Amino acid sequence: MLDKKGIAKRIAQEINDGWYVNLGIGIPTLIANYVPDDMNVVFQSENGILGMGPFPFEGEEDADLINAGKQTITAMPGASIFDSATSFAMIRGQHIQLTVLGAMEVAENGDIANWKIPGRMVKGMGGAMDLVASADNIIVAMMHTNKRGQSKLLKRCSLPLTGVKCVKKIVTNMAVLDITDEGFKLIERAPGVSVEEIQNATEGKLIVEGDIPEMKIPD
Amino acid sequence: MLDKKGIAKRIAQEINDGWYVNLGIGIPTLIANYVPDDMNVVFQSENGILGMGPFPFEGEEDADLINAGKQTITAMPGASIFDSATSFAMIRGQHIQLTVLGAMEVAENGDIANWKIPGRMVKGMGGAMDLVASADNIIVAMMHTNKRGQSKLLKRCSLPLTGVKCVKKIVTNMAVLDITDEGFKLIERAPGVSVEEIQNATEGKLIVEGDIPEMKIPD
Amino acid sequence: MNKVVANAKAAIEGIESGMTLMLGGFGLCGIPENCISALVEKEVNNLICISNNAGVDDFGLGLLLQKRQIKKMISSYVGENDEFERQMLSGELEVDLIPQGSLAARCYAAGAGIPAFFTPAGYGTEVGEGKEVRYFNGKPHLLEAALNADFAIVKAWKGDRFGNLVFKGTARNFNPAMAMAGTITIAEVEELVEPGELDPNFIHTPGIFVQRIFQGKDYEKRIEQKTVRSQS
Amino acid sequence: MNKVVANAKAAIEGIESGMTLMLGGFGLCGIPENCISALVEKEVNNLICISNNAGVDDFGLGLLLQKRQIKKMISSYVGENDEFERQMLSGELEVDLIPQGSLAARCYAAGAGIPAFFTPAGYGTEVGEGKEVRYFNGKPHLLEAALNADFAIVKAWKGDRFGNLVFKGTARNFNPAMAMAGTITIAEVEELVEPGELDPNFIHTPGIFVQRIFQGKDYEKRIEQKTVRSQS
Repeated sequence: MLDKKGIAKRIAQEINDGWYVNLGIGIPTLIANYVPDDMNVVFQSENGILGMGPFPFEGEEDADLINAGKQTITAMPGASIFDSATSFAMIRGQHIQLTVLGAMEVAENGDIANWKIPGRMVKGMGGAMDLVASADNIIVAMMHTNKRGQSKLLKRCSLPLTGVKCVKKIVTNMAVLDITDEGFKLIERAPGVSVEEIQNATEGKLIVEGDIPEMKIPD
Repeated sequence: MLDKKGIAKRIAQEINDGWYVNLGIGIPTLIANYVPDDMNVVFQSENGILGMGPFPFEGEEDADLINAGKQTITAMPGASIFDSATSFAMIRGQHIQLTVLGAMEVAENGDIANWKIPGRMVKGMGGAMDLVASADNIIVAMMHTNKRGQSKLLKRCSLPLTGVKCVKKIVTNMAVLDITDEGFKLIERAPGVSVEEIQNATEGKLIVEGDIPEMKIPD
Repeated sequence: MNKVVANAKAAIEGIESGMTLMLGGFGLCGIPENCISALVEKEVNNLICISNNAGVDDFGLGLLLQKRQIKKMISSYVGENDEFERQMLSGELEVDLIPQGSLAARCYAAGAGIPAFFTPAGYGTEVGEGKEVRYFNGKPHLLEAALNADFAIVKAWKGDRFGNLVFKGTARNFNPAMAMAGTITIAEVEELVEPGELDPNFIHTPGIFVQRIFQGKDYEKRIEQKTVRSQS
Repeated sequence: MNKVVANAKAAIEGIESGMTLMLGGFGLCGIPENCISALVEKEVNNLICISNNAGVDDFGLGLLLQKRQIKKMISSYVGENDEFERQMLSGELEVDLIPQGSLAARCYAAGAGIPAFFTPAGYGTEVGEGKEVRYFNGKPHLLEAALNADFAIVKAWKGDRFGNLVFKGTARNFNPAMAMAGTITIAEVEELVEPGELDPNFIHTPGIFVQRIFQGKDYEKRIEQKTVRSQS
């Protein structure tokens, strides 16, 4: 089983040199830490910055420089700052090569739900609906099951949707899966996790073809 | 009869303190010269500047600072420069208080034609269609008749339209006229021009009510 | 061309109960602190507030929520505010949640004279219910309408008497698009300068979009999530 | 993240006959002089060129017109070019004239993922023929579509290796919107600098919109209408 850092490390392997990447709140935010130093990747935060850098040193935080998670950040050399309309022009216009976000549920057809639990929790969709409706390349980073042990990879989402048929890949604590026309296709297993365990934790249709390799996660 | 400068002087009287004004090519460009010094008026040029100033001194012209007529200009203190999309956002969003432009023909219902003579001349509409479709306050500056002595104030435009029912006021070398539901309403006569002469030079319906005063044009 | 007013109280003159306000800011970053305080003092209520977030319990728009001055919020994300959640779940507060990009684009469209446009965001979700759907290049899009406001209230870093504005860092966020969309736009700035002091090439919001401007005071600029790394 | 190419010739690699190009500039102000020269040299033809103007007879896009490399022009104003007028009236050149604001907005829309939007410009004119009309607040509007291009070619004042661009004066004009709209966007700049040299707060075109960049040379920056006042 992977922890959150492990999930982040595995997704970092999906990033190519020269890409512009939008990372959502939570696990996705961690990914920036695991991109190799020799790769040039520009992180966008949808509140209006390209070239987001690491957190500032203590005492150097600037209230006027935050990311979409409202965390204080720094700007890398070559960064640019812009307004929200321009930021979502980039997103909607498909100028971002990769979007990674969390989810409460993903369906086998690529539907995603992550913004509302009727009657209980309504935080809002933030930029997620724009991101999932626009991006060509969407990876979901999440735990395979919820706190009650129920699968988050479903036949159909039960919660209000964020987007339809948009997720392309899922990286969980147990597996890497592609969304295909037939369902969740198992690509890799987390270290020490069996296909059977993944099958048991997956409510939607799981496609297993041939030997499923274990993920290679660097320390 | 007024000359072009006289037309410009008369239209300058229509401008209020604090207004943002777009002046078209030709006679309208002259208007900037006749706004009283104690009035703050900001001139927009739709290629991307607010706060257009006078022509530069000889030797100080900058190829990177022109107006929509491609003339070299200067920028006033407090000017701002922006791109074409933002410029027309201002225009379309009705942030400009007055638009003045030339015309080949104006109809008694406010239609205007100024961009094309089929088979003979097609310069293009430039920003005129956006301006006339968007502005609430449009004044046309033009000669009352064309070079062949024919009226340019018509029942209906014969040339391809630039915009429909949009012109509010016309200032010509002969008269000031408002466009009303009933037709061209004569407001003022140019110095020395009779109502009869204006009537003869106006093909569209001319409404004359009571005494028509002469324009007061400062030297 | 002097758009300067004395202070926040003078700036919000004419804002009445029941009006629709747009307020810039993302979280607590780049919010018009002075005007929000003045609105609390003025005790206007039944406001419809368009703002990406709703502040926190004791700062930002949370101050107006505490006093029950807001009838309806139009936002994209409201997850940092317990009082907000309580009022919303109890039905005291109407909430219209819309995608962040659509919110920004709808403000921009209002300012730009674009009454409606197509966007893919929200298709197939609650957001799309009742909206016109049209396919472009085989992909479904929703028709979204411009979002207007009686007053837009924005916060900038510097501004001049003509209303030209410059923002700092990610405090820019929704402020420029909302500045375009207000029937009357109020700008509060940290530093008010004379026309000519701001480089015309680097104005973020041209003064034409701003009707009133003043230099605010006592900016708290509260940080929501202070995250730092160690000096090692 | 090094988008730098050696020169205009390298920058226009992949541009082939029959492609659709967007070219920034207003009149001769802010036009990509180096790339235009390289296109003339490359002898690609049957181009569809989207540009606000068509240059003059012996400069700007006029150079491509002289060589009959352009099949169709999409512009708002073409009044400064005799050869253009001759080719258009004789039917050798297709011309699609569209309102300047719609041109800018259609480029912006393409870059911003907005496939279509409503605008009042052109209603009731030739421009509106065959287009969907819809009323908003009692006023008729046309549905206009985003305008895409295989390549967008823009000219900036300064740029860095990441493609961040800064424009000078009214040479900005159509360049930022077109930079957003190109499938591949080429930027030629007067001065190429290192990342970090341009203030992130004052970037006009973020590098994400630019795929190739180079420092141009021998800029003529011809003035179309030199107008001056006397020193008196």
